[in-house]
Amino acid sequence: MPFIPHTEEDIREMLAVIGVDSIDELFDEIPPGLRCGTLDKIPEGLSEMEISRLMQARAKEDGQPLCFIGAGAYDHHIPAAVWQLATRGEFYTAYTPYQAEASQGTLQLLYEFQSMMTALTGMDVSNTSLYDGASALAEAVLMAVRANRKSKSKRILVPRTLHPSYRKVVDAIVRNQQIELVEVPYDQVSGRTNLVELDGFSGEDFAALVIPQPNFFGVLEPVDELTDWAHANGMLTIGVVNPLALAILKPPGEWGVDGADICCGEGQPLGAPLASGGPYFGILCSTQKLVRQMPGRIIGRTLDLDGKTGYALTLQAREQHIRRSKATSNICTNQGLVVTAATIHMALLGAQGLERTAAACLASTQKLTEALTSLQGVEPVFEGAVFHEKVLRLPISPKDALKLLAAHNLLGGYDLGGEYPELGNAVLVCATELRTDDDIETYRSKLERVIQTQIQTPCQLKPDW
Amino acid sequence: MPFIPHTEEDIREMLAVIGVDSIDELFDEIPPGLRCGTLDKIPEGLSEMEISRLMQARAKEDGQPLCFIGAGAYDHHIPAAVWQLATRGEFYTAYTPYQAEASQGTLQLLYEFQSMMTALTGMDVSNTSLYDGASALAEAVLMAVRANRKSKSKRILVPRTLHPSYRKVVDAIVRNQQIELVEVPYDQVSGRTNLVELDGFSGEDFAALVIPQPNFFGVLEPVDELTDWAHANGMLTIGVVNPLALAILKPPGEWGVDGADICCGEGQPLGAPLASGGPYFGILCSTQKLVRQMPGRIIGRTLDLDGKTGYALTLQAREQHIRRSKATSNICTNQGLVVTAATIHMALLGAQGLERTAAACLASTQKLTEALTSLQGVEPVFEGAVFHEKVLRLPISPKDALKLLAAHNLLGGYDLGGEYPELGNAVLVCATELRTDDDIETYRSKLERVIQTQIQTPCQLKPDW
Amino acid sequence: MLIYEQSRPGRHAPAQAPQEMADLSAIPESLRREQSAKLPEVSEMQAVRHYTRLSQKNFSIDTHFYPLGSCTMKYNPRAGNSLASLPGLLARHPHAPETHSQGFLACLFDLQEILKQVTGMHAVSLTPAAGAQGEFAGVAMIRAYHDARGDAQRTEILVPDAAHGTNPASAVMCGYAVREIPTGSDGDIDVDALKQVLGPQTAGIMLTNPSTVGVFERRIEEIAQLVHAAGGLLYYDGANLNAILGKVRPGDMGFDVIHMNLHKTFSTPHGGGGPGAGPVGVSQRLEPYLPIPMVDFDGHDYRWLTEDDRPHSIGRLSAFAGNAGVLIRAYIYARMLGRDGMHRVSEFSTLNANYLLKRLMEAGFDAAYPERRASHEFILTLKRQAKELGVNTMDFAKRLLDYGVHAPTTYFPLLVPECLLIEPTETEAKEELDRFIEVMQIIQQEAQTDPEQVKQAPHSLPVKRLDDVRAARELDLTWVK
Amino acid sequence: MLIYEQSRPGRHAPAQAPQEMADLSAIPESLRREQSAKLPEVSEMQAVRHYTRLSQKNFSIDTHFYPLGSCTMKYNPRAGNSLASLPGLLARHPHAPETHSQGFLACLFDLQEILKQVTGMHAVSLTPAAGAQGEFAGVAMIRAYHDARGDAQRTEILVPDAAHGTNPASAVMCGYAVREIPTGSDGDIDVDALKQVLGPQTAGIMLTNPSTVGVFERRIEEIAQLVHAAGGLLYYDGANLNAILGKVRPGDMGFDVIHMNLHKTFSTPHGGGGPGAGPVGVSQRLEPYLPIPMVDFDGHDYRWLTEDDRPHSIGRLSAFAGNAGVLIRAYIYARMLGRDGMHRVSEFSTLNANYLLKRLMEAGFDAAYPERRASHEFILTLKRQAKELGVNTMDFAKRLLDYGVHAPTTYFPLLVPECLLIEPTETEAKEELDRFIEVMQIIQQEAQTDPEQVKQAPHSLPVKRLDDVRAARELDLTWVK
Ligand SMILES: Cc1ncc(COP(=O)(O)O)c(C=O)c1O
Ligand SMILES: Cc1ncc(COP(=O)(O)O)c(C=O)c1O
Repeated sequence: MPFIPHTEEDIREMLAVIGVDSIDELFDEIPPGLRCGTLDKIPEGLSEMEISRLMQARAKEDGQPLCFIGAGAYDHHIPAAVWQLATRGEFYTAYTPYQAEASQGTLQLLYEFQSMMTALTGMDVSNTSLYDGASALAEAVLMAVRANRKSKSKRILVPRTLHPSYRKVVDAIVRNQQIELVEVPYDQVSGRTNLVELDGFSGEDFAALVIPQPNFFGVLEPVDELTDWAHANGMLTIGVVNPLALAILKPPGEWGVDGADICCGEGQPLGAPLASGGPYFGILCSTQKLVRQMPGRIIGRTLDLDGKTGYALTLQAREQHIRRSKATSNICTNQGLVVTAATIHMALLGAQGLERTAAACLASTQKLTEALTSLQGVEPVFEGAVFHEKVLRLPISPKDALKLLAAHNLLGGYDLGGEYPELGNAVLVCATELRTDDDIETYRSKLERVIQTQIQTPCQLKPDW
Repeated sequence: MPFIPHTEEDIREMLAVIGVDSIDELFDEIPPGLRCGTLDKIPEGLSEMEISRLMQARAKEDGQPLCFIGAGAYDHHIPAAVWQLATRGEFYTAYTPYQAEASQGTLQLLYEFQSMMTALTGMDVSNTSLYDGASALAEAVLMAVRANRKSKSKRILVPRTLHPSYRKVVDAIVRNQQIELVEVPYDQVSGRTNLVELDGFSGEDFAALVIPQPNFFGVLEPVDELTDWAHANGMLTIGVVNPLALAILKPPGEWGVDGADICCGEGQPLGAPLASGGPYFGILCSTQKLVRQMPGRIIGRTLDLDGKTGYALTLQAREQHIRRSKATSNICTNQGLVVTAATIHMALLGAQGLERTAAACLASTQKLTEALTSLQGVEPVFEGAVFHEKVLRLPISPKDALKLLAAHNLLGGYDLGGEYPELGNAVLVCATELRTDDDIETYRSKLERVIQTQIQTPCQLKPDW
Repeated sequence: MLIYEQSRPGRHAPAQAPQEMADLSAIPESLRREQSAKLPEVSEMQAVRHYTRLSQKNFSIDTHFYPLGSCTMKYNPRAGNSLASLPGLLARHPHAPETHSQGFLACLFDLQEILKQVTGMHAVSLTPAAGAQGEFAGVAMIRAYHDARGDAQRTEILVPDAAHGTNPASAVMCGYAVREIPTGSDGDIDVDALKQVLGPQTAGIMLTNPSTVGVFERRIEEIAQLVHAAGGLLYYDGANLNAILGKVRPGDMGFDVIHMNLHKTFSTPHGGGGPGAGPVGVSQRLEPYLPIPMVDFDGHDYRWLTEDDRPHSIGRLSAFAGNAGVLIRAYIYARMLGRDGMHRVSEFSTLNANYLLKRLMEAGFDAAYPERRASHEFILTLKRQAKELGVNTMDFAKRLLDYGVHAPTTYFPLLVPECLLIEPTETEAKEELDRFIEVMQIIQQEAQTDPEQVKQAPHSLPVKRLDDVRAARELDLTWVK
Repeated sequence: MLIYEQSRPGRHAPAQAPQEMADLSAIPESLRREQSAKLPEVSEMQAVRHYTRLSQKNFSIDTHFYPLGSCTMKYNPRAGNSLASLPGLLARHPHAPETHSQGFLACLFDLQEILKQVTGMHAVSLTPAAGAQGEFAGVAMIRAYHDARGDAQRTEILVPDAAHGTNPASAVMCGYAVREIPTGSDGDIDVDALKQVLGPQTAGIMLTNPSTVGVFERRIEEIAQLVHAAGGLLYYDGANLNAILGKVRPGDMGFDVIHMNLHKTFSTPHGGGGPGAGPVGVSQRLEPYLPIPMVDFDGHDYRWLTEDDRPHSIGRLSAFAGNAGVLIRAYIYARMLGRDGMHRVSEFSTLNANYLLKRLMEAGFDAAYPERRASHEFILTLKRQAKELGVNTMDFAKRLLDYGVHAPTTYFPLLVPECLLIEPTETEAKEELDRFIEVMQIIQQEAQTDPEQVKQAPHSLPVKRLDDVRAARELDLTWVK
């Protein structure tokens, strides 16, 4: 019986103590008619050897294509130490640290995490994670609506340059509370949020303005202007940031005159592998003023009976297990293990390591842009400075191009046709520090052939080189 | 400076304390003429990202061929827990447990290992490893020569059925002490050591008889008869065993009337991955009488000042760090980490798990034999019962066959032509519990084609299917 | 010592970063950071040593008995981590095309099917990232259902007073008002009280069965009928699925929607606070509203179901597809269990709980519901000890830590005073249970003879009892030099 | 508690074994086992919990400062383990053909080349499994060399009295008599004494430089000349290579043969006792005798060199090619260091040692060789403390454990009474050294004011001081029920 330690003798003794004849008798409070039979359609159990074989085959099936997609998930070097340590049983198999004295390892680590996140974002306080970047933004929006006492509207300004999935997730989560997201258009030349059009909303009642940095196109937004505009108009500002980019970019706490009020983002670039999109973790930081509006776990440093330093969950009165229907959020389980990894990751890289990584990404994307735009008909779509990724226009349909590239085990980027049809044949490409010059040349030469072939014989189904 | 924690300030302060101006000055006792310059031919340092890329490429280069080779190293299922636990920093980065109180983890584990090995072998005592199976046999031979007071000859009887590399290693190690290995032939029908020819050595002075079980051909030796014969002739017996096979085979401690005196073997099947041949570990067990002749570390259970149980290195007076030139061996560092893994492996599998694994190997090899001998011209060479592997005769040159199979990413076995030319076109094949029916069918069908092609157009260099 | 306290200006772990600093001039000055972020500056070894030692300060399943009620702290098979970390799985980009995702999608699809089987639901979406997000999704679907029917008057979700805090909080996140239903003295819901509050304003009820008081709700069929008759839907909080896996299925009990906590029942690790996975299953009428993405299989290929396929979906809950790595671990566990293993989970977790309950009662402890069978967990109340000896549940809990046992859940559910919610799980051996009983008896003894010993506990942990009040009053949330 | 004490008949971890027991009838009854081996019968979780908890009872580099002299306990980069465990490397069978081994062989070949560079030797064989096997191989080559020249009278190997125990033991394993050379009061070898024993019976001398007393042998050139003039060869015990990496090369000092401890200098982990790797390097005249296999590269392909290529080889030392996985780890480390990193190893290990020595002397401790530079390690003698306070080196060592510092090497080398051989290594930060100094001072204080506290140490470890005598006298080497 895998994972069951009971011997026949144990079972006999235990049943005797309880005073029943069989294990089945223990289920006698379940109305007999409801008892289910065997679970026939579930396959029989596999040994570890068998499941290993199966999973190895499946993992192999998906290949390991050379990847130039970013679009919210980025392929970075993760020090070997990070997950070797994070998966130590004591971290990996502990619960949420409800018994502080028996969880000082996790608690101190989380306090360090909070310190690192506030250092990176320039904000006052940090929680210890939400599910992911998108759901973190949803919580930030709810927080802003609660916190902005001046606003009555339950409306939020959201730039169209924000990651489309984030817009969808936020909408799915907040619309049940009658919160409305209002789209702010972008400038077709720079790829930035259009300040002029934004100004059209001046004087209207919005609880907050969302500011992505970089935005979904990789383009850097004019965060100072946006922040100051929002504040001038009685709105809170919510930064949506890439924490790795913050190693070199102005932190939200310093945006504009007063800094952002809330900042959130996807923690994945800090030590989480791509892994099909999760588990990652959502970052949420804010000003001290808003700390009691924060959702999620927060760790405080305190003293024990002997006056020795220790760490514990704090401000629990915000949380569902104490406050129930009046809690700041329903979140309970968060992304603790990934946060553990991220904390170790940041300790290992330090500010310098993150800066170098960010700068290397910048350089890679620049090289990639140069290599690809050297091809006839491939050109950058926007002028603005970028981080991590770049929008390029192709001379052929991105859908076909990406498909043909994939057939050659290369993932060429994210097709913007679905979400941003106004951009024409646009594709979002990304090269992190892991992509070498050789990799970039591989992409260039494959794309060259794909374009040639497609222009000569468009829509050919099976390329024959 | 990778791995160097010193800041500029640290260096300055430390030099000032020492009273020198530069680090270089600390090397001033080295005669200047001897100081070497830069190490130009060594490449520049790589970051972890770069070395990861290099090693990934190299690991990939070697493919992961479907493997039917055994010949001393066997591909078994290793529970995921085994190496996750063994590579925990506290096991992985500890030294030999010289400070017992600070090493109770390793010491208790090693005591458990000794208990498991004696349980498996039926011997009284076990050390905590030698380098590998072959060097363990060399130490066993040295031990026998020291221990057999009746024998003056420094001669050892070694069957030709013993792994050829073991014979070479033992010779390389013991010949410097003028110990002579005398070969015992085998029976060409059964594949076992020839008892009649062995009897020819009756009455001669030998310190010990080596008994492999199973032997290099996979064939099971008549261990009872061999043991009794040796004892009757004043020799000690040294079993060379596969510890996994011992889950189902009679343990050396029960061979013949009195049991073997020493037993050694390769520990690899107990949780060590193939990994190009190492690190594995050598097993060495003996009767209680011989314990003071044992080489290597031995752990004893003892008490602390409060009378509490604890564990410590014991009988250190046998060892080089105490006894120097009079030690039982020069061994110091052994294979501790692999022993750690093996202990966890045995705890997880238990006797039943090892028995099932051994039985499954038996079944796989039988299936493989049946599948391959269904091909025209492929036939078993020996009659004897086998474990783990089987000698087959091919209708074509094994060298060519194996090469062509390898070109199809299948390793078809070990070519016996080099070491046992008398066997003709013989190849040693192995299928562990990890080889499925599909794998075996793959082998059969590929071999079928190879044979067909070779018989039609022998020695063709590039097969064209 | 904090990692920050080991930091020295200019110290690094340079093997972990690109060897050179590339040019930043492409970024306008005004958008750049002026000062480096204050992250710790330590060597690689310092980081490794620090976090290794920190880890040793945790209790965990891999080191301690952890009978934390409602949390299902059972063994997390180590193969889950190894196999979910296969290079092919770790390297897969979430936007990889379906041509390069068949292996991964096959796992998700199979998992959907398995979860349908064990819950008796019609369809499953895996995407919620944890139990609470599953609850949100479930209640949002209830809302979508009523909305689609134009049934706008249903503004209330009913929740038993014993319910987990996420239940009311999730209902509120979906824009509902919450009304509590009392629990009867036998542990079952007070059906009369329920009847009184059911009405046209009832959108649904959130239950868990066995309930969070650790007993099976015997009148579940009647409750289902009542709620349905009132036009409401039934939500099943599947955090307690461990208790009934293979024994009774929420779908068969009449539930319309359920979330599961894979990080409990399907034994993916908790990681000191997550990640989890909270798939939702629904009856046929709620299927159109399931959150996306989901995975479909046409007999040849696996593919994502998205907005286009599911226009009525409540939408997306995460940027990609939830906690994929957790789903993979759960899938591995489910396949290792297989059909028979599913039954064993509930059988042995129930056996352990009932044995422990019986022996603790024999030892003189008071059960909250002494007449009832325990499910996979049960409640003791230390009301008597608190009153007679001045030693309360918190004290017992802290003293357990000294004996190397993680405390059970304390003071939850709220309706039982001075309670301990104890869930041994099926993976603990009888000896471990016996030791727990022994330790509880020792502490009871200590409470009588040396109460201060208990009230000052723990004594042998890295810290003594911590001052929570101070933590909240003198907020110290980040390191400042 | 032993794992055996958690064992119960019939308990298993069945996920780890084939689900069924296959037929054994192919094996004759007489060769079969009658009773199952007495291995522990535990659940998977019990095993995981047991060994996780056991591990926590160890000091290790990842948890503690570990200044164990001669053992070079420095940081073991974690990438070594991850990369050596890549599936392609772990799955490679040792008999895989060269067509399927080019990646692996390239690593070994590169490593051979790097080791040649840093040692200044002409050729390298990687196959010895640890330092002692390297020594054996080295001395066996010396023997093969003399034998090949028909020089049969050379029966003696010279070894300094300070030498590591493996040196004389290895010489004896090669059939040599061992003669000890005394060390002078300045820590260098007594060259006059050496001159007196050199002669036609001298096969060679085994040295390590810096020597095991932690100083550089200044007259090494003269010694080399003397030994060579007498017809002997010079063996270099490379366990101390950490001290001189990139600074001075054994080949340039006149050594004919050297072994290296990759598990020290090249930072592969010690694993609680191994595995190691002890490659040997030789000058041109010994090249034919190198142990096999070795790796060759013709500009296109890598291939094994075996008996056929190297008929004069001393032969094979292991069934395959030594501890391949350790070699891979060492290779990874060497490539991460690169040429400049090699220099830094010796520079900072020497800086740390000299700093520590100086500060400890200032704090009143006695250096064994106060006039000398420390190399990467140095010796204190506590003779004075032992005489005046009755607190000896063992007591200091055990008390250090209480302060979370692993004890330095004690009572080695034998010639210095009450000695501590202290090797901080280059990967420890100054703060860690400062803390060691502080702790040493505290213990010195305790030795004066409360000697029993020190003599009874340790107090805070899983066990108190263990009775070694009892362990050896009342042998208890295996668990018996
Ligand atoms: C009964 C019950 N419901 C819901 C939850 C919430 O699940 P999660 O923590 O995954 O959000 C939990 C667990 O904490 C629970 O025990
Ligand atoms: C100086 C010296 N020589 C030789 C050895 C022997 O090396 P090994 O333990 O790898 O056999 C050691 C290490 O123990 C050593 O310190």
